Amino acid sequence: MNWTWFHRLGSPPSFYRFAERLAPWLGVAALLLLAYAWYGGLVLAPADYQQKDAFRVIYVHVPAAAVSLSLYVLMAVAGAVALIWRMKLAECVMIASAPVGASFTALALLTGMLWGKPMWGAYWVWDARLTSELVLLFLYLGVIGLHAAFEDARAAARACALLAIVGLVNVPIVHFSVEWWNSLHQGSTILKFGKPAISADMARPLYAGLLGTYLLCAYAILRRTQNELLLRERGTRWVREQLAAAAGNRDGGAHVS
Amino acid sequence: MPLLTADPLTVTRGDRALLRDFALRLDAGELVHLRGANGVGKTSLLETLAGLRRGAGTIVWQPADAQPHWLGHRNGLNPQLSPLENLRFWCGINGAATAAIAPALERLQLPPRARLRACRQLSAGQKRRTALARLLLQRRPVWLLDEPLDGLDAGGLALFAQLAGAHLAQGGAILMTSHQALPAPLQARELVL
Amino acid sequence: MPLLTADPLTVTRGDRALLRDFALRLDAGELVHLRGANGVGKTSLLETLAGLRRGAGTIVWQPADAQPHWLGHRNGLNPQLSPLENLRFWCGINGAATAAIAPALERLQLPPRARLRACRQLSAGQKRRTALARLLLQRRPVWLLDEPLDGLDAGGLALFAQLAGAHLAQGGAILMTSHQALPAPLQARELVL
Amino acid sequence: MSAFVAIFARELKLAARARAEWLMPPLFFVIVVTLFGFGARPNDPQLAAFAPAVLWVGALLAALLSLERLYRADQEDGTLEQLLVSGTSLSFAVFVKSLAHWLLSGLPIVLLAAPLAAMLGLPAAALGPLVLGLALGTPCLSFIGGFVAALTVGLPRGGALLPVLVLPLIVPVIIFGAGAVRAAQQGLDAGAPLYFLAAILTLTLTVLPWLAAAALRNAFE
Amino acid sequence: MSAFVAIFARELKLAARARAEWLMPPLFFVIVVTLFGFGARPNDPQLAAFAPAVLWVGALLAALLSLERLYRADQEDGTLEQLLVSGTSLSFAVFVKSLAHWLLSGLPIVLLAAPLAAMLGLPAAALGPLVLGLALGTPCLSFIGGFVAALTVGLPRGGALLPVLVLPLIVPVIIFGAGAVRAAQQGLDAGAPLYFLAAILTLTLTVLPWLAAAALRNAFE
Ligand code: HEM
Ligand SMILES: Nc1ncnc2c1ncn2[C@@H]1O[C@H](COP(=O)(O)OP(=O)(O)OP(=O)(O)O)[C@@H](O)[C@H]1O
Ligand SMILES: Nc1ncnc2c1ncn2[C@@H]1O[C@H](COP(=O)(O)OP(=O)(O)OP(=O)(O)O)[C@@H](O)[C@H]1O
Ligand SMILES: [Mg+2]
Ligand SMILES: [Mg+2]
Repeated sequence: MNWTWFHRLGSPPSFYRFAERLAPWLGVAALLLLAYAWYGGLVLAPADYQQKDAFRVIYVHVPAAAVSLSLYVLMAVAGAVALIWRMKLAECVMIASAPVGASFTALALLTGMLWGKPMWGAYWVWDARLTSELVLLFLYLGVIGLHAAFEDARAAARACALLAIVGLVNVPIVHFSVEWWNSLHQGSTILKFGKPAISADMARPLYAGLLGTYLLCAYAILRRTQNELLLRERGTRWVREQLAAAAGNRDGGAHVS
Repeated sequence: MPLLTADPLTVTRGDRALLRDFALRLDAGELVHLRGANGVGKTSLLETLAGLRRGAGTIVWQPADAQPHWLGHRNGLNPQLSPLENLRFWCGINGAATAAIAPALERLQLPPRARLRACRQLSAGQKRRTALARLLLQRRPVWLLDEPLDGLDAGGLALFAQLAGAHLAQGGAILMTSHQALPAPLQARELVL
Repeated sequence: MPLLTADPLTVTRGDRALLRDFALRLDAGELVHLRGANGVGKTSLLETLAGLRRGAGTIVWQPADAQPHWLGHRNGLNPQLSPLENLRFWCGINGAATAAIAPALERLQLPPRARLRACRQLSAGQKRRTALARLLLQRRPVWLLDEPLDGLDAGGLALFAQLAGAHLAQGGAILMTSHQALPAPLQARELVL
Repeated sequence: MSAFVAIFARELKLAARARAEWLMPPLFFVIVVTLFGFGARPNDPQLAAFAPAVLWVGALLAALLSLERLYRADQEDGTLEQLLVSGTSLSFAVFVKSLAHWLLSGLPIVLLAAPLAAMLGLPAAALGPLVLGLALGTPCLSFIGGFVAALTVGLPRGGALLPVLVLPLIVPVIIFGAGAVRAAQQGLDAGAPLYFLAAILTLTLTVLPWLAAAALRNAFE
Repeated sequence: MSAFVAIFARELKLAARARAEWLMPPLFFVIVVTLFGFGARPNDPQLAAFAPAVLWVGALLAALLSLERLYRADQEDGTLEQLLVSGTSLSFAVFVKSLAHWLLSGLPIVLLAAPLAAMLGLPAAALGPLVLGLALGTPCLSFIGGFVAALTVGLPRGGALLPVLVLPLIVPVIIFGAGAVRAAQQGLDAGAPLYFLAAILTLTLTVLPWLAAAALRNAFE
């Protein structure tokens, strides 16, 4: 197997250029998918026979919740790679995914609470699923806070990686909470392999929304990683060239200061 | 074969390189006196050599797994414990024999009463003497000392000269900083940053 | 009329009297260099005079409510704040004008970049220089300094001599400890404990 | 006046410097309350009955968190020495530092209490007394805690002693604070316990800074 | 072996030196639990239902108390530097220090839990799972807490960060610990949550000392 592509991608300048080319496609695809999902979900899909229109929260809630877990895993894996191979790029990916993951966790919580009021009669119940998702938010915030507290970027990344790895124990708790404890929250149906128990015209926009949200996250993380790379490598030649090129584009290349 | 070679070594603080592609070589029996203005990077260099700070470059010890004696601005003494207890802990950690503690404190002329008092109640010079006593508990060829003369009175300086001289005579090496001149019989190679 | 008289003064640590019925007199324009072996009680004496430690006896200031400048082993700098911020805080506390800060740091030749860095990132000598700059922010006739020369490089020593000389020439007085000889032009009355 | 500004600005600046630090007491508060939710049976209706106790104890512990460093950092770096020698009013400095501590760790908790209480299922009628009670009670925590921090600053390992000394002193505040909420929960008048809290606050603000200053002077030995 | 004795003996000696210190975590535990009694309605029968949460959160907070100083004191006086340079196994040192922390702050709580639980009205059948759960869970607190203390030791004001980082990591321990008591209260089998606790403990003991050592090395920068 030829690994040179891997090593080339691992170097900051080539990754930066790779991301620069990939990100717009991801962004556009995410937008299209999300537009279809929301239109399909909020307008086209029939109202649920039990939940009436309240069920439409699902089109935001489920993708956000799924992403909140996946991004934590991504963050921890990137952290492990950063620790083991001392790879700068992995450090940047890890740090970039924390705020994105935290935002989607907050979104899942918020939409869940809004949904909970009509369904369970309360914004909040102390249910295993809900509480462990809240803990997930704290873990994300912990990583962000720890990162902010360090001065040295590399030391910060290594510390955050260790914390993220230990926090990984919470992910299965969130996912399996509905099975391990008798929970108000409904069990896995949509996110389960096999035949989903949901009608097709409800499901199609939902799957589009899921994919769209994943692509949106990929876009956000790529862009944040690029930023982080520029910040870390400021002072190197490739960053100066990038910045000069960007400045040139902005000014129409008319003058050099 | 030098006991310690660093070539090249880049010492950084934050995102600033204090020393770039610096070369250093410490031979057996040699005392190197590191000098330089405040803030030039002496402490950072020593900490990098001791492995406390990440640097870029190659540092080669002879033998490869040698551990130096390190004495920085902080004495490494728990303020709640007495000098005796602190040194006993140090011996336990490093597998050194505790029998050497009493003679070492004697040699550094720490008053008997001070040996049993909690370190927080010692004077600055008494703490420094206790920290220096640690160097005698285990033979390690290289001593890395950051301003070891601070706080020592005239008698303390003479003692230091004696200890260091004996260490060098046994084939050890010392890399140290000091803004003062070294006490009398010591002969050093000056290295100005 | 001396600026500071202590007669008699007993300095104690724990239940032990380090100095018993000691007499001290500090006149305007006078520099007293306190000497003595490690652990004899120099630091304890200065702390007692500064009012940080209870002693037995009489201490008379002239005028009666005069406050000295105090500089001990600890620099009194918050490690999270920069030298500028630390000195600004000190000015606020003591009602001194902040306009004097920049010239004082200039005079102590603290590099401009170091003035804005958190103090924990400064080298030992840079911290010491910042602490010395505080002495210039407000005129107080008596300076009580415990080992102020520690950590200063040759340039720093010369600076200290200059500051201290100017203070003495203006009718101030200094009581300080140091195990080193004082830098060149300074003339001191030695007081050996 | 300039001393007030200097001390106050410094405390805020230090909290802002450690960028995430001012977030920590409220976050801690939220997490402790969450832990209780976890420890309890899922969907426990009795949680509401315990909400006043949980919220008040959570607020107290969050305030405790940052108390140890109130004077210890100043003592370690020598700032306290300088304050003692400089002849500024120490009780004034204590007052300002405690005030800043309240602003950074008490006020966010007062603001957070209402949403958390709703999460614990506290009835809307009890929210007013809860928030008012915390607004009167959290400054007591900062000032009483500041006094104890001053008492223990000189001790070799005073950190462990601090919470144990603070907790008993704080008991009246907790009793009246939680009492007010419970009264409102049961439809009774919450006025009396709140007046008691106000009285404790007045006493605290007027007496404790002097005692704390004396403690600081004493602690130096 | 001699390193084990040296580190362990030193921790015990330090606790014994600050004479009252080893008393503090259990005292804090008692006070927090008692405060709940104050915060709740007098003679509240619901107290028993809430007892598992109160006891477990109390134990956790008492352990948190002394965590910050676990490495910070060593870092400040330069002992940590010496450990790093000396080439002794850092993960071993971490293990021993966490063990000593448990002995000083976890074990007393395990011993105290039964009488306090009886005070809160916990049925006798639930006492066994409570004590067993705490015996398995408090070492987890010490080891997880030690890991976070190592993560934050180099930070200027890491103390405020520490509890906020520890609490979420500790949630599984609280869930299973309080769950075991609740199961026993309801006459169910408490075996499953206790096995989970034992599994967490095993994982904690085997993995965290290595991670904590990496954190210490990293934090020194
Ligand atoms: C604050 C409240 C809520 C939170 C924190 C929350 C959290 C989550 C999480 C984390 C997931 C993803 C689980 C996984 O990927 O394994 C999820 C999925 C889901 N949630 Fe919620 N939720 C909340 C409220 C609700 C409510 C009120 C409803 C509707 C009654 C609901 C319906 C769903 C559905 C249908 C799924 C997809 C499950 C599947 O089929 O896999 N959630 N939620
Ligand atoms: N994060 C940082 N970024 C940039 N520069 C830094 C940073 N931290 C420290 N420095 C600078 O690095 C230098 C550190 O010097 P160091 O302590 O090694 O000096 P030194 O030669 O030992 O000085 P001294 O004689 O005063 O002890 C100082 O000039 C300090 O201001
Ligand atoms: N509680 C105590 N009981 C008895 N003696 C004590 C106590 N605390 C400190 N001492 C002793 O008092 C003396 C303190 O001396 P001090 O720090 O004033 O010395 P110094 O002259 O400044 O010394 P150095 O030159 O080393 O700085 C030391 O000998 C110390 O051992
Ligand atoms: Mg230095
Ligand atoms: Mg002294």
